[in-house]
Parts: sequence; C-alpha cells; structure tokens
Amino acid sequence: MDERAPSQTARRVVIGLGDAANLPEADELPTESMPLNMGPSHPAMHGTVRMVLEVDGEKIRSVDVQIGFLHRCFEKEAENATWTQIFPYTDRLNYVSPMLCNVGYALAVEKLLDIDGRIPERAQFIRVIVGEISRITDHLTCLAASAMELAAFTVFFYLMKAREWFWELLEEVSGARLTHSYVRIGGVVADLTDDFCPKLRDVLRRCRAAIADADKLLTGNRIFRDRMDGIAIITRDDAIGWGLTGPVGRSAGLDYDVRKDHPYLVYDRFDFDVPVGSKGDNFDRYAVRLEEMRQSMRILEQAMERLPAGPVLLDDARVALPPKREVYNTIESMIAHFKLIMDGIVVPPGEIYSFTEGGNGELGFYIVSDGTGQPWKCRVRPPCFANLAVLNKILPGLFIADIVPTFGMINMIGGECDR
Amino acid sequence: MAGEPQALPASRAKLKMVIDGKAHEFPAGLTILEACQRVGIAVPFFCWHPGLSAPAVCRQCLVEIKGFPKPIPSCYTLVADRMEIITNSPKVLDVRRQMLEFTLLNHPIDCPICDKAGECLLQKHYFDWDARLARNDGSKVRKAKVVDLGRHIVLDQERCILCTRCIRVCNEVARQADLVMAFRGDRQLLTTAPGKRLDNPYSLNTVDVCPVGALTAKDFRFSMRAWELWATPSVCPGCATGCNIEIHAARNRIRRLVPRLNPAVNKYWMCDEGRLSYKPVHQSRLAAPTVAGAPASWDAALAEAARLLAAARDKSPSTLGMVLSAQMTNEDLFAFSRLAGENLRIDRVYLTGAEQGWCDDILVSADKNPNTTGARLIGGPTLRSAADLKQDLEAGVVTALLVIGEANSVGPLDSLPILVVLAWHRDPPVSAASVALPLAMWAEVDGSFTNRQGKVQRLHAAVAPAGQSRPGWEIAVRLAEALGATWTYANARQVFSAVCEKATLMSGADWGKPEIPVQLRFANSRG
Amino acid sequence: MAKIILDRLLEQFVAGEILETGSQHGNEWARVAPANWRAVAQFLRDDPVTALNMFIDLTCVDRLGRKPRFDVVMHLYSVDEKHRVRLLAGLPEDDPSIDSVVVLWPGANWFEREAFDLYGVRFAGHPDLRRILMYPEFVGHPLRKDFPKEGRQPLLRRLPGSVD
Amino acid sequence: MPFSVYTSKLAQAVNWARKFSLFEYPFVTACCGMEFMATWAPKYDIARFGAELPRFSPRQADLLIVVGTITERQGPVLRRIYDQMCEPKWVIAYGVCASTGGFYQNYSTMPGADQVIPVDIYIPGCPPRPEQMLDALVMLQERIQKGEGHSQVVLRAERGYVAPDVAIRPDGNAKEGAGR
Repeated sequence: MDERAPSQTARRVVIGLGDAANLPEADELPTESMPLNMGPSHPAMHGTVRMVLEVDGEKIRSVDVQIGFLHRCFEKEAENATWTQIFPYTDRLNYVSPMLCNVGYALAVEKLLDIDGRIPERAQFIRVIVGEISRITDHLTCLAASAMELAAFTVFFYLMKAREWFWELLEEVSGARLTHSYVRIGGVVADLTDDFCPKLRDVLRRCRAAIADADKLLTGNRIFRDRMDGIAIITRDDAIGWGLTGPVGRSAGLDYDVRKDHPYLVYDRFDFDVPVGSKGDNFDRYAVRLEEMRQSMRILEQAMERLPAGPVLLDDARVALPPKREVYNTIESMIAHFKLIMDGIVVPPGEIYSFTEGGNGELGFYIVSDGTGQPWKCRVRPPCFANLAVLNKILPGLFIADIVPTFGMINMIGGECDR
Repeated sequence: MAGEPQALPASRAKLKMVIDGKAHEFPAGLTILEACQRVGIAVPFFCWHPGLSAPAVCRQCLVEIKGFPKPIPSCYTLVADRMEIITNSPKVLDVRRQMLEFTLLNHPIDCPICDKAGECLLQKHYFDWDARLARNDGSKVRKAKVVDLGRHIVLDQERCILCTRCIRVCNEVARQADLVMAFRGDRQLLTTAPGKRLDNPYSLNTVDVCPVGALTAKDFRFSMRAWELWATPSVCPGCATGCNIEIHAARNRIRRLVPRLNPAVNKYWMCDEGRLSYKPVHQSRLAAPTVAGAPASWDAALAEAARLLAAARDKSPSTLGMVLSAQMTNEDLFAFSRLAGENLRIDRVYLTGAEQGWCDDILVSADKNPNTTGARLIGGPTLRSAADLKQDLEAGVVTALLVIGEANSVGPLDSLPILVVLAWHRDPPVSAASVALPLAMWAEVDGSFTNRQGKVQRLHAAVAPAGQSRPGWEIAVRLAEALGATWTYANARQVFSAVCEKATLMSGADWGKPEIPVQLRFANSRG
Repeated sequence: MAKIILDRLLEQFVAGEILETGSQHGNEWARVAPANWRAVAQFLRDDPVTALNMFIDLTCVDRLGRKPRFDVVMHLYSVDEKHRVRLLAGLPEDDPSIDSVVVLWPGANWFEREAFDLYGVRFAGHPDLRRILMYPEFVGHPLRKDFPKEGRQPLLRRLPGSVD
Repeated sequence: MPFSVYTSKLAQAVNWARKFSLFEYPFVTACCGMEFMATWAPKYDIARFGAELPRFSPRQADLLIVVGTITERQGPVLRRIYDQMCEPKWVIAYGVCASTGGFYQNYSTMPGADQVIPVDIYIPGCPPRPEQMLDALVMLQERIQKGEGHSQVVLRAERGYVAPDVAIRPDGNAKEGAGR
C-alpha cells in the first residue's frame, strides 16, 4: 500500500486480508470506547428501558440498564384501594398475561382470608384454563415481537393472528380483550360461556398449526439461528444467584416451575412437562417458550376434559358479592353489597408471601394487612425485574446487534418490571 | 362508660360470674351488656346507648342466662353474683338473627341514597352477625319519607327502626319531651309530641344517636357521603365549655362537627350552635396580606408591619397597644404576649372576644369564647378589657394598635394612624388597617384551648389554611425576626412547651401524640 | 415443612441475634437483629441443611407509628430443599441503614436499589446505591406512608395556553 | 382572486396526499401497545388506511401515536421526540393514560400526554379496541384534509392566516387554549 504511511506503526497492517484476526494486540486498528445511548424510545426497547452502553466499536464494554420509565406506583395505588379494586391494577402489571396476575393476587388474599381451601373446584379449573391461555398469549407475543425485531415480519403476523383467537375467547368470558379483571377473591366473576370448550379446542388446533409454521420459519432459519445460538449465555449458577425464574431460568438449566414444585390450584392433577434448556443462550429461551406453549395446550385439554360442574364463586356474603337481583330487591343483599364495595372485604391482620408461575417466572405477592378494608402494603415480586437485572452481567462482550434478540428473549414487560 | 374500664374503689363489692365459660369479677350495679364490653365480648344492640337509659326495645342484645327459660336482654339486666351467661350459643345467635330479620323486614332499600350509609349500625350488625340472603322480598310497609321535625332535623319514617334513642336524648339530655312514638305494630311511627316541634338546642344529637338514616341533619344531608369523610379530633370553638369534637372534612372543606366522648366535659353530646360553628371557617376569609388595602407578599407585608410597629415603639411605647382575642389558641396568645413584652415593650394589652350570650346548665356557657381562661392565664393580671380599649381610644391615649383576631367589639379604628391587623375574616378593621395579615383559624392549626374548667385541650389541623393565611404563632415569630429578635420556635409544639414552662396552671398539660386523620370507611362503623 | 430452617437458625444464633420467629399461612419468618443481617443470610445460604441458595425478593415495609419504623424484608428459596423463609429486620426512622447482601447474591442489587429509592433505606456496602424507578431529580421516598399519593415533581410541563 | 383559489386547491391536494400516507411513530410505553400491535396484525390491518408503515425515527414520521402511560420521567423524552418530528405533524393519544392519566393518579404518572405536547385526537379506553384506533385514524384524516391538524393550524398562523378556534384544541374547547 502507501509507502509514505505514517511512521508510528511499526508494521504495515492489511485489514480484511489473511490473518487479521490473530495479529498481535498492538497492531489492531486503534479504537477508543464511546458511550452509546439506547432508548428509552427505541424499536427494540419496548418503549420503557434505557441502556447506556460503553461500546468499543461494535463490542459492548459495559452497560447500565435504566428502568422506571413506566413506574405507575402499583403499591401506592394498592394502599389506597380496597382489596377488590386492586384487580384492575394487577391486570396492568404483566399486561401480556393479565389472568396470571389476577390469579396470583387472588390466591394471596385468599390465603390471608383462610378461604383458600374453600374455593369452588370449578372456579379453580377455570382459573387454570384462563391462566394457561394467558401464558400462551404471553409467549406468543414475546416470540412474535422478537421475531419482528429480527425482521421476520411474517412470523409476527402468524403469531399475532393466533393471539387474536385467544383474545376473542377471553373476551367472550370476561368482556375485555386484554385487561380482563376476571378473577375475584373467592373465585371468578362469571362462568365460562356454554360453547367455550369446543371453541377453545378449535382455537388450539389452529394455534398448533400457527406455532408449527413459526417453528418452521424460525428454528431452521440461518439468519435467526445465527443471532440466537450461543448468544448471551446464562449459567445455572447465575440463574440462582440472580434469582432468575420462568423461561429464562429454565433455559439456563434451573429446573424450577412453581406449578410443578409447589402446585397450587389444581395443577397437581395435570400431566405436563417442564422444558429445560441445556446451554442457556437465546435460542434455548426461544425453544423453551415454544415448548411451554405446547405444554400449556396439553394442560388446557386435560382441564377441559375434567372441568367439573358447580358454582364459580365462593358462597360467603362477607367475601363475594351477592347476586344482582337480590341486591336490587332485598335490603339484606343491598347492605352486603354496600359493605363489600364501600368498606371493602375485611382481611384479618397478617402477612403472606404467595407465589405463582407467571408468564415470566415466579410472580410473588407479599401482602401486609392491618385488618382494614385496604392493604397496608401490597408488594409484587416481579419476575422480569430480576430477569432484566442480569443483562448488566451478560451483555458486556456481546455486539450491539445482540442486544435486540437478547432483550427480546428476556421478555421484559414494563408494567411488571417498573410496576 | 361503655368500652372504657374505670378504676373501681376497692371497697365496692365484686360479684363473681361466668361469661362464655370464663370467670370474671364485676362491681354491682353493672348491666350484663356493660360487663361483656368490659371483658371485650361483643354484643350487638340498637336501642342501648352508653349515655342513655335502657328500655330494651330492640331485643338485639339478647343473651342466655343459666337457669332462665328464655334469652334475656343484656342491656337492662343487672349482673348478679354467680350468674352464668352465654353470649354465643347457637340459640342466642339464632334469636338475634330473627330479631334482626324483623328489623330489616320493613326497612327500605335506601343505602345508595341514605345519609347514614357507611356509618349505619343496622348495616354493621347485619354484616357482622347475619350476612345471609333475605328469606322474603315481599312488599314493605310504606310511611312518610320526608317529615320536617324542626329547625335542623328531617325524619324519614320508613328508615326508622323504632329504637327510641332520639326520644330519650330529648328527654334525658335536652330535658324536653319533643318526640314520641305513635300507633303500634308495623304502623308504629316516630313523630313529634302534640303541639311540639323538635326545636330544643340539642336536637342534632338525635341525628348522632340514630342508628340508621331516619333522622338527618338539614345542614349535612345530601352534601357528602359519610364514608368519604376524614375524621380529625378537635375542640368546639363555640363557647367556653370546650366540647370535644371530631371534625369531619373532605376535599379540604369541613362538612360537619360531631361530639367526641369526654366524660369530664361533654360526655357524648354537644349543642346545635356548636355544630354549626364551623361555618365561619369557610366564609369571607382574609386570603392574602394587604398593605394599605392593596395585596402584598408576606415578606413585604411583614417588613412594613415591623417598620410601623418599631416606629411607634421608638416614638413612645405608651401610645402603642395590642389587642388579643379570647378565640386565639394558647400558643398564639403566648407568642404575641412575648412579642409585646420583649420586642415591642407594650404595656397596654387588651383582651376582646365575642359578646356574652345565652347559657344553660347543660353544656352551653354564656362566654362565647373558647379560650378566655387561657387568655387570662397567659395575659396575666395586667390584661385590660375591651371597655378600657374604648376609653383609651376615645381619650387618644393609644395611637398605634396591633390587633390580633377579630376586633369587631371594639369601635371604629379608622382614626388610628398606625393599625396592624392579623385577621381571620374581612372585617371592618381590615379595611382601615395599614397592614393586614391573614390568620389561620382553629380548624386549620395545631394548638390548644383552655376551657372554663381549666382543662387544656388539643386542636388538630383538619383542613389546610385558607388562602395564604398562617398560624398566629408563626406570624409572631416572623414579626419578631423582622424586629431583630431570633426565636427558635419551629412548630406549635415547641411554643406549647414554652407556655407550659411559663404559665403555672398549664404546667403538666400534655401535647399528646400526633393524630393521623382516618377516613370513616376504614375506621369501622361509628354507629 | 420449613420449620427446620428456624430450628437451625435458633441453634446457630443466640437470642439477641434472632429476635423472634414464627409461622403464618405456611410462611416461616424470622426477625433478625440488623447487625446480624448479612451473617444470618450467609449462614442460611451456605449451611447444607437450609441451603437457601436462591435470592427471591427484598423489600421494605413502612410501619408508621411503630418503633422501629421500617422493616427490611427478604425472601430466600432453596432450589434443592424446595423450602423458603422470610427474614425481617427492623430499622429506626432516623437512620434506616443495614448491610447489603449483594456480595452474597448479585441479584439483590436492583432490589436494594429499589428499597433505597422508594423507602430511603441505605444499604452499607452496596456497589452503586442510586435511584432506580424514580428519576435522580426526585426528592423524597414516595412509598413512605407520609408521602402524599399525588406528590408529583414534574420534570417538564407545557406553558399553559401555549400553541406550540 | 385566482392565486388564492390556486393555493387553496393546491393545499387540498397536498392534504389529500398527506392523509393517505401517514408515517407513524408509535411511542409505545405500556399495555396499550398490546392492542396497538393488534391493529397492525392481520385481523384489523391498519394498512388499509395507508398508515401501516412504522418509522422508528421521529425525523421520518409525521404521526406520533402516544401509546400507553406517560410518567413524569418519560415527559422530557416524549417532548424531545415531538420536537424532532418535521412539520406538519399530528399526535394521537391512544388510551386514557395517554389522554388523562387514567386511573393512575399518583406521584409518578403524568395526567395526560398533552401536559407536554399538543394532541390532535384522544382515544378513550383502557386499552382502546383496535376499531377505535382505526376510527381515530379516520377522524384524523378528515382533520388533515380540512387542514385543522394542530401543527397545520400553527403553520398557517405563522404564515399570517387566521387559525380556526376549533383546531386549537381538538375537543373543540377553544377557550382554554392548548394548555390544560
């Protein structure tokens, strides 16, 4: 090349040819690290996270993940609401799987009330059904969004379509497409519609096909695999130390699923498997979610078979609202209704940490009651808060482009992470 | 009194008895209901009231007594030696439920439009003791919905559960038989006695004791839902009696005053006048400081006030006077007395206040100022009267005046060259003032009143000060600073402890613990 | 089921270090003296019997009116034994500070930052104790009971009546 | 006057072109985003209205859709994004949180995106159904055609034309001006 090159460099460096990779350190092109700001408004940041990166070329030297852009004060609002009024807020915690949050919160309060043993069986089955549907929609959304971020728009459309089918079902049951507030303390607010089960079976059939399509389009896809395989590996020890649960934890080999290890509701009656990853990289997280959807469908089918008849709400005027007809026509039920709405359900003093398997992992509710109609403290242990924190450890050393799939597979949900 | 065990003289005989299988000892003369309450056993009741006699008409407080064939009303049966009482047997609970069912049989479905809803004893007892679906929803007996009983009260006869509490309040507290029952069975009504109206000066107590929403106060009804109110303990500013009250406020406005139990002062009661004494807090208040009639900033107004006062003081202290009001809190009185003595060297300190009024031997006292005792105590013997002030003004002895609180009783002050006014309301003196500073009222500050018995009682701030008004003691501190002094009072409590050090009669008075306002819906039913 | 944890704690630590233990609604809990916070946590993690190796949750409770005012609450889980425990430590109002457990569980980092942000609890030895949910300009600790629910501190507002 | 006629016709033509080629910048923060995805997805297919192309750079977008709760912390970000967009630009507040703060009335959430940027169309709902989004889009298109979009009015006002009151505040409450 140019003979009159500046004399500082001892040897001439030919970039792009031959063994540029194993040149001695001193001979690489001089680079200096620069700060790079991703988000809070960035297509791959889901609008609510900001990453302050220190990059060396394309390589990430260090990262500071900043959250809180969607801090909607779940706890403060909960401390100023009656126990029942909190359900809508739980809907908006993990707004991709609201039913799971509903159920988690309801179980916690029922334990405080010591009525968890008396919840009608049908209600428990319904909770399992709507919960598992929510889990499927959660994973569908996660995969669809990440696929889109990796430019696989077709997959996005396929999976969105599948999600739409489930939402229409949930809308028939609860009246809302997304924010259902369907679960109540003591059961669920309304029974399933008559033709729910046949419809659900049909949807499951179509959904299997959609998932199979997505599977074909992605799993064997070179571009996709190149950005997922071996990227952002999390070890089992990391998972334990960082408190990673759910698909993220399981993909790292941590075999922990609340539904199996601490069965609640009627999960112990169903036969399903817990997929566990081997490498803990992005692809494992993707594969685990794919498999979990199939397992959830198995649970759904068993649940539909064994769905018992009976009431769907606890028959206890101090917990559950009386039927509307009674409320409008008799003073007794009017008073009960009034007391439950205005003063709220009176929960005896106590503390409880109740945990369920949310869409992203262990969804815990730590509730302190002082015996009045509203909680003294209603803390939610958000799984993806812990899951996201680990980014600070695994991102350094990766390339900027790896952030997108990694972040997508962590599946941080703003409402749940920031509360 | 109910619910609060009192130390008993050792001489009184103790009766041994068993309640729900546990042995207890009680003094003679106690009713079974009171005995149960003392040992923390809940027994429901409608007609019984700790401050009234017990007619046992509601049959809600039935208990079983070993050896008696049928359940006995615990509210008027006295305890006896070796008595065995069961309050929670299935039989008792069942009988109570049946009584409750009778009570509810003709009760209108009014909760959504009822003023008492949220603090209703019927709601509470049904929810706590029954909470079962109705067994019939046949048509109910209709009665008059709106009966104007008197100046303050409207009656809904359908809601009335015929407990006769209101009748006994009139008879035993107001000592006027204004109310009676008429007819029998499900046609029985509450109504005014022939030729009478419910116009006694304690009529609003009937609204408090009414366990349901039958008797409602014209002043409060339909103005606010009870469960949204925030309760703050305070003292009535209506007269020198100093009845203990709860301020019920919502959205920064006082909605009503209700009596708070104090066996030594007002028991469970207060007068109608006192209940309406909150009105001035929200009427024609002075919102911002003014200098020569024009609105000014606090700093500017304080500086001007200090300048004027200092000028008057340096010219001739003897012509400078200060007017205190017997409606100020002890803290304000003390702060300004100190200001007058140390910084302004005033020896002419006058005490004004509201005119004397009617009185009775029940609660109302003639002195309509809540804190005359405290003012005399803090002002000391040199305190001059409003009459003296009139004289001195006419004689022209006083040419500069610092007026705190309301000075309506004093004549026109327009002639004064220097007039600094700290006022609650936009009263005449304000328009004539060189400088006027807005003063926070009793419901807006933490402080204390000393009532006619010499009891020091705490006020708690229930609403935010109107406009830019500030507590008197704070203004005094800032005036003192503007006059070059440095006081260390940071809050009303420090001023209070300073008062206690100085005024001997107040020593030993206690500031008490901070009261966090509670919303009624979460404070359980007041009944 | 998790009674064994409390037994181990009580035989390992003296009364002054473990103030109180109990079980409610199937949750075993132990109230620890703040000075022993990290020691107890480390013991529970490393002891083969308890083996509470997984960090689950850490938060704070403001029991306004009680002394000490604050409770720091931590939940631990054992992946192998499948049991868990709740640790509480009371902190005074004037100086709510306690040892950080980030050295034991890196996952505690964000949870402690959150407790600091919302309750003002200071964790000694925390790598970087910054606000996490609220912005740095924010004043006060919003989840304290005496913080007004609508105590907004806007960073930016439009000028009233402005037509941008 | 031929010239003014010519310009007004031209403006109409331009507005017609604008309303069918909206490049949107979805400022997605929260739950509403899930429903907003659905409007892109096959069933509701926003492409039918010529607004299917999301531009994740404000400089290339002319329709800012505020989807979800805006917190005080997010305010400056939102404002900067709006300022980076080229005139004329339009804003849709998608959902009650973006419109009024919804049932989040606390120390962190901002009572409506219009605390920091002007909003053309408010969509109620928590979250709104996709149909509502499409409805709002049509409303906006009409507004654009009439030239009553907020920034259009401002631009015209800058050029010396009179601004119709109704456009100052989309809800027609012109007296208050654009502030709350």
